[in-house]
Amino acid sequence: ADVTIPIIVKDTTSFYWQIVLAGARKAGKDLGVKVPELGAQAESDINGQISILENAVSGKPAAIVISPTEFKALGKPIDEAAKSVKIIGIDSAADSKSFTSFLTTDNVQGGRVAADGLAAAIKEKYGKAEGEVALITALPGVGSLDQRAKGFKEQLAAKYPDLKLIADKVADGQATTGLNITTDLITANPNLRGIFTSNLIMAQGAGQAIAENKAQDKIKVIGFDSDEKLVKFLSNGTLAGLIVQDPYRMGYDGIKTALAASKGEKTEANVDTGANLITKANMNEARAQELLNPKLD
Amino acid sequence: MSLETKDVGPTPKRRFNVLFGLTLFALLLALWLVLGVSTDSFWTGNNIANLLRQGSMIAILAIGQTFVIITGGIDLSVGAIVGFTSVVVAWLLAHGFPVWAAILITLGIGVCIGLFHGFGIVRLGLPPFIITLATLTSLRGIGLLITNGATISIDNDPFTEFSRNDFAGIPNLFWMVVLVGIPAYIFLHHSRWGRYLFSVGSNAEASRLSGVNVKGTIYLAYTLSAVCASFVGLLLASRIGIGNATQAEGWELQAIASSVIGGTSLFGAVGSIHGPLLGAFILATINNGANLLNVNSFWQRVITGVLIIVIVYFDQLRRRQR
Amino acid sequence: MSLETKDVGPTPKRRFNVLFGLTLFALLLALWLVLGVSTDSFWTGNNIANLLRQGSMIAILAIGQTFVIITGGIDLSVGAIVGFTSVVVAWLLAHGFPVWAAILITLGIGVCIGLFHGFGIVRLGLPPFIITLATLTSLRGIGLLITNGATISIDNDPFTEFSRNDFAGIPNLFWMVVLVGIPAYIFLHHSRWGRYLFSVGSNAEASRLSGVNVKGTIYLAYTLSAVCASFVGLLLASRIGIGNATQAEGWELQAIASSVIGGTSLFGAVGSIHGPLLGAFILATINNGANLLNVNSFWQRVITGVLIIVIVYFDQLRRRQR
Amino acid sequence: MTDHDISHRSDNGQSETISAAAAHLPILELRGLEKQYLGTHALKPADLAFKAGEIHAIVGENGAGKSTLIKLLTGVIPRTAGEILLRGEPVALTTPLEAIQHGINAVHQEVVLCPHLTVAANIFLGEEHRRFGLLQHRHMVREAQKILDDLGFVLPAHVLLSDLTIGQQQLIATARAATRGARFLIFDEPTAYLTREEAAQLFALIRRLQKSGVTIVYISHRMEEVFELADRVSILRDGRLVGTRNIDDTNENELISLMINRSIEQIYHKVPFTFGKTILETQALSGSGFENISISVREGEIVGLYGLIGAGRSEFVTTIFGRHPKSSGKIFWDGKEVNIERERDAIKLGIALAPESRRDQGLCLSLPVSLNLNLPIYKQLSRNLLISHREESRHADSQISDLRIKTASRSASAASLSGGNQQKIVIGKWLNHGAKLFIFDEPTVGVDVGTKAEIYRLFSTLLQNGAGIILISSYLPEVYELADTLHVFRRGQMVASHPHKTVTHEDILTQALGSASADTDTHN
Ligand SMILES: Nc1ncnc2c1ncn2[C@@H]1O[C@H](COP(=O)(O)OP(=O)(O)OP(=O)(O)O)[C@@H](O)[C@H]1O
Ligand SMILES: Nc1ncnc2c1ncn2[C@@H]1O[C@H](COP(=O)(O)OP(=O)(O)OP(=O)(O)O)[C@@H](O)[C@H]1O
Ligand SMILES: O[C@H]1[C@H](O)[C@@H](O)OC[C@H]1O
Ligand SMILES: [Mg+2]
Ligand SMILES: [Mg+2]
Repeated sequence: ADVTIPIIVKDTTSFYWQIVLAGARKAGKDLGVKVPELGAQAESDINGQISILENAVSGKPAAIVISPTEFKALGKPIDEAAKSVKIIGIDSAADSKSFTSFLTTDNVQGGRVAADGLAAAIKEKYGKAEGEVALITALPGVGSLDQRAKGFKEQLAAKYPDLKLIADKVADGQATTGLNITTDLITANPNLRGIFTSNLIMAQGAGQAIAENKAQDKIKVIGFDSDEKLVKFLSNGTLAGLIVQDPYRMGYDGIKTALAASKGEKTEANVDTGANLITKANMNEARAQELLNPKLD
Repeated sequence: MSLETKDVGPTPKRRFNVLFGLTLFALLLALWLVLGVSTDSFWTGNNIANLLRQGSMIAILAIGQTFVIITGGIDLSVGAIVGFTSVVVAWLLAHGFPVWAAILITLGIGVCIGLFHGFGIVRLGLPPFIITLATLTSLRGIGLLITNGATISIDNDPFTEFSRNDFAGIPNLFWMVVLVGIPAYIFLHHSRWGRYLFSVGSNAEASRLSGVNVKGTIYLAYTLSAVCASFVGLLLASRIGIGNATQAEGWELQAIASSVIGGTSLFGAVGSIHGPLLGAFILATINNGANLLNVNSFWQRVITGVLIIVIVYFDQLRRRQR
Repeated sequence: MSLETKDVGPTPKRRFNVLFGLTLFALLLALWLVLGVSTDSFWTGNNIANLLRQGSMIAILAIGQTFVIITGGIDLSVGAIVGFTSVVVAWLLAHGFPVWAAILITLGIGVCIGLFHGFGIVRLGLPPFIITLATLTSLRGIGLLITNGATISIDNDPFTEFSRNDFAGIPNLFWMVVLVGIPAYIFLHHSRWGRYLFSVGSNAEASRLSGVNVKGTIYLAYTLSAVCASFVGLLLASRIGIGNATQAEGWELQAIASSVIGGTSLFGAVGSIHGPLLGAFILATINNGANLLNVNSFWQRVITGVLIIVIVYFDQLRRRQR
Repeated sequence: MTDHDISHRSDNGQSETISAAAAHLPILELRGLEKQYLGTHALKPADLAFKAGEIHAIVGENGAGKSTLIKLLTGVIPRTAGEILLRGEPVALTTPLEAIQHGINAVHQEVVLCPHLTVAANIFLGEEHRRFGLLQHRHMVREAQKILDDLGFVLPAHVLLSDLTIGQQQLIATARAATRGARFLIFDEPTAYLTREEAAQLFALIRRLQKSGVTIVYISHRMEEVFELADRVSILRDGRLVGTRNIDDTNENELISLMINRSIEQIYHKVPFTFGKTILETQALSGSGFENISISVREGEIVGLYGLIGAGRSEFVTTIFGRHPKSSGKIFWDGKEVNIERERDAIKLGIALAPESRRDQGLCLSLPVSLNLNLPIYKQLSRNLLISHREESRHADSQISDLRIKTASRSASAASLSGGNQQKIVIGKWLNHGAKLFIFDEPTVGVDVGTKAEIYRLFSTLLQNGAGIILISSYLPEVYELADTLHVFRRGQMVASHPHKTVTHEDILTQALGSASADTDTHN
């Protein structure tokens, strides 16, 4: 393949981004495009992603697909890069007008959906959407996590005034820390009814804590994103719900759109790839299964 | 730099160690009392169990790390070993190995990593900092390659329940600290190899000329550290029910900090087993307490830093006043 | 531990240092040649500019770190200082301070942090590892409190463009390495205080007996390191256009690794300025090359680890063969 | 070097030669000076006046408090009580820098310089020459070389200090102290690591310094040095000043009995034994630093190795001990050829080595006395893999009392012991190892006369039990009196061998020096 379209994700070491890369890889195969898979080693490494973008540009590719790790910080570098190459954004936005096309989840909206899901689960158990809830964020300073927290809090304030956010915890990206925080939350707040963990690894830790404390009846947990383990937690009731995006499609369509753009074809400027609430009730539907078990190769 | 060494004074070392251990223990008790007064939930059986669980893994890492630090070295790879071995055991279980075999193989891999470190230091002449930094980097990479950046779930219930369960009312995880701590104590203070760790850390050349197997001692120290780390990898896999190569990031610093808070000197030849244990549980208590008090997560970091300074400062004071 | 010191052999230090520097430089050139042959894009002006930019910040940190390591200490806080000062300068600019004032205040804060480290080591008697680990933790916390866990945008275009621009065809960021490196070289090798860094690291007691201001020397080393780190904080803020307290995580280890790869001994009293610079650019080249070659990022980690071992091993060999 | 040269760098400009009258006023006076460590009363209240321009010797057993006194005078450690008057004015002397500024300098007992710096950098440490704020590297090396040449020390100024032997480092320390414009200069056992030749250079230097008006305090365990150099001598015992004598009014026996409160009839204790079978033999052994050495050691025999610094004796014995590889030649043990690849092989055969540098090779300074004494025998002390703490303590205690090691307790760190007592540990740790061949490399460095006599008596006990001894010493009388067979080394070669006392000191010196430089030494 002569055409090269690199894809730059935020953090190659997480499952979510591996799904995005799998989609991109498939598109590369289908379309006969070479797709270097790039990304920093942590979502908080802004400087790392800028460097990777710079390196990618100097390889003179046909186009670049990128998921900006920070809204503001990636703006200028993307503007700069767009001077020589077409840029397609996926997953998250950046402070730049230079994107040829955008396929993103609205993370603020994702947070709102999580609030809805949590409220519904609490209502189902306790009869009313009221009581104490908590929020656990994996890492500080990560744009999309901040946006989810923002959407979640806004929605609580706007639609569920009886759900009281009693703890807003930020961890260090480790499942064990999420686990420890959750056990401590349970200990310190006997009336806790719900937790929103806004990414995969925190949901792993929180799920484990719920299982350890056998608290799934009392405390409803909504996670974000999914993997095998979380799906199991969902099916055995440890987790009340998962907000799931469509990373495979972002990767696939990202490359597809980029190829089209590089050929000068017209592409859609904005595509919302959606964030869906999946619970035990709807997890066996075909679309849900597709999202929960993306085919990786 | 001899700035620190000049504090090494004439008072009997053993007695001092015990005293020092005691006062760190007093500090830990003081923390516990304050938390007991200021929260309702601290002194509940449940929370104490949580606390013991939360400190256990770092405590075991800190014991292993202490062996290495006593020889004057450092092991930066322990966090990476934990993540890596969690992947290894998950992979083995997923591929149908029986639990006992998976555990033995994983510990065996720990032994190999430790031997490799010894090899790098003794044969290749690399500084411990460099060789363990290199394995840190590489092991995370290999772990990620095995999982392809994702996680491997563990479906073996006895395995995953182990870390959740209690024995005689005390969490299994804490029993594991006891299981490691007691032999470690006997080894360090009552075996000749323990003496050799100290002598190598104090003066490798003098030790060699006294017939101490210096190279063997270094191999031993790093192997013990790596085995402790892979044991923690097993516990972590059991606790979070997955194998994931990026877990336990930064735990090496926590382990080293626990050890140093517990009185181990980074210049070598000074250290104990109870010290690192106390250090690890002091750190765990700070986090647990801050969570119970619902301290803002950012303040929690600030406070942790300040408390580390205060605790170590008071210990330095006592040491000097002896 | 004296395992390493026994390698200190009979050849005059200066000559050796230059030789060692040269061969590391040869290694860097070799890497560049290999990459030039195996990729089309390596030897493009654009890529070289990228490479220079990418290595610059760690290079400056490594210089500061080297001062500290020469005294036999360590500074774990530099990554945190970078993140923290990026927040400080962003906050100052957002609150209408002129650029020059914001820069001076930020560097001033660096001075204060360094002095605090000196104070902790000299007055409170804390081990360098502990005091700088504590500030690492606390500074991240304070930075997060200032930004409330988010980021502060910087709207000052001249400020943010600085790190993107070139002067005489060479990226400004690299000019900053020159700006720091030359005075650092003169300071370390041609000033009295530079000499004292070595003497304190070699034998603090002997230095004291010779009337060297040992405490002042330690204050100085940590202050220089912290100032270098806050300078990098300014550069980072300029490069990413925001202030964010969680940036530069793990850069302390990269800085230390660069320094050690460049021949600095963690036992003190051995080090140079060119060594850490070469170390930093070797690490940057490995990353840049792996990206250009489209090496899977997991393999990249594995390879980085292996290359660190190989590079340092060959240098050890040469040292011994001298 | 002229007198003027020595004082030209005087900071306070007091380079005028002191008149004969002034020479008898006290320059430095101690009143009730006292030092108490936790657990040790190192110096009990002492009154002492040093006269300007005199050479004042201080003698005393190991641990008597000599170095402590010196450390108090140079601001290295704070005093517990008492006053120090400099030219009648009380001075604080709380930091070394302050002492230096008052013109008080010292060459401390254990070499305290910076091994990673060059000789020149060490000489000028703290007083670097600068121009426009920048170090004048070349100038300093040249100056340092000039200083060394002027002093008659044949040493390079541009090499790293760590490249020099301990003795050479000691000379550097001396050169450094001598060039600092000192008015008051203290030498704490400066000849412990020096060969006779170097000692002679040092004595010449001390005399020149005295002539230029410098007051000198000289500490030594070697009585003949005291009588050769000193004007007056003070005696310390157990931290107490027991007397000061004019050198002309006293004699060796009086000093020794004041020091140790009993008299020693005979220092060199030599009982002739009949030699048994050969324990160790080397045939044409070569290695780095020595060539073609053939010696043999029999049961009951002391084989002495004499030579100058760098003669290769230490390299030779450490090679036998497995520390360095041999390049050719053979080693026989008990008549059988053996291959000693590492120290443990040698120890297993039954070889014990007390190395020459106690700091670098002999001791784990930061660890307890007990651990140091037991280090080679932990295997014997272990039962079922565990150490018997009772045995460990018992062994340590018996060594401490047998060798009269002066220590607060067996768990005190080795660093807290006086130099001579540290040396006793280096020897003591091998005594119960059951070795057949003992190699003592400079065993009596820094050891007081009483202890020396004990060590020599110990040799007899070892020999009586059927062991053999290789004794390396740069102190000729020692090897001369004790060795049954004396081998002379020069530049890595064995140049002569003599049975007990069959030649004169002068013959041996001539052989060790090679004819060319022989007279430079013997003129003393
Ligand atoms: N830092 C210290 N802490 C405790 N005790 C000490 C310390 N330094 C020295 N001592 C003790 O003080 C006493 C006097 O020691 P000092 O070094 O002055 O002896 P010395 O006369 O110089 O002996 P030597 O001839 O062996 O050098 C000894 O008993 C020694 O153990
Ligand atoms: N002036 C010197 N500079 C550097 N190295 C030296 C010098 N003199 C001797 N050496 C080293 O010392 C080695 C031999 O010294 P060794 O210690 O074996 O001699 P020795 O006879 O035991 O003398 P000493 O009495 O000093 O112990 C030589 O191989 C050489 O490497
Ligand atoms: O959508 C992705 C998000 O941008 C990232 O921060 O974490 C993983 C995914 O949830
Ligand atoms: Mg002494
Ligand atoms: Mg010798």
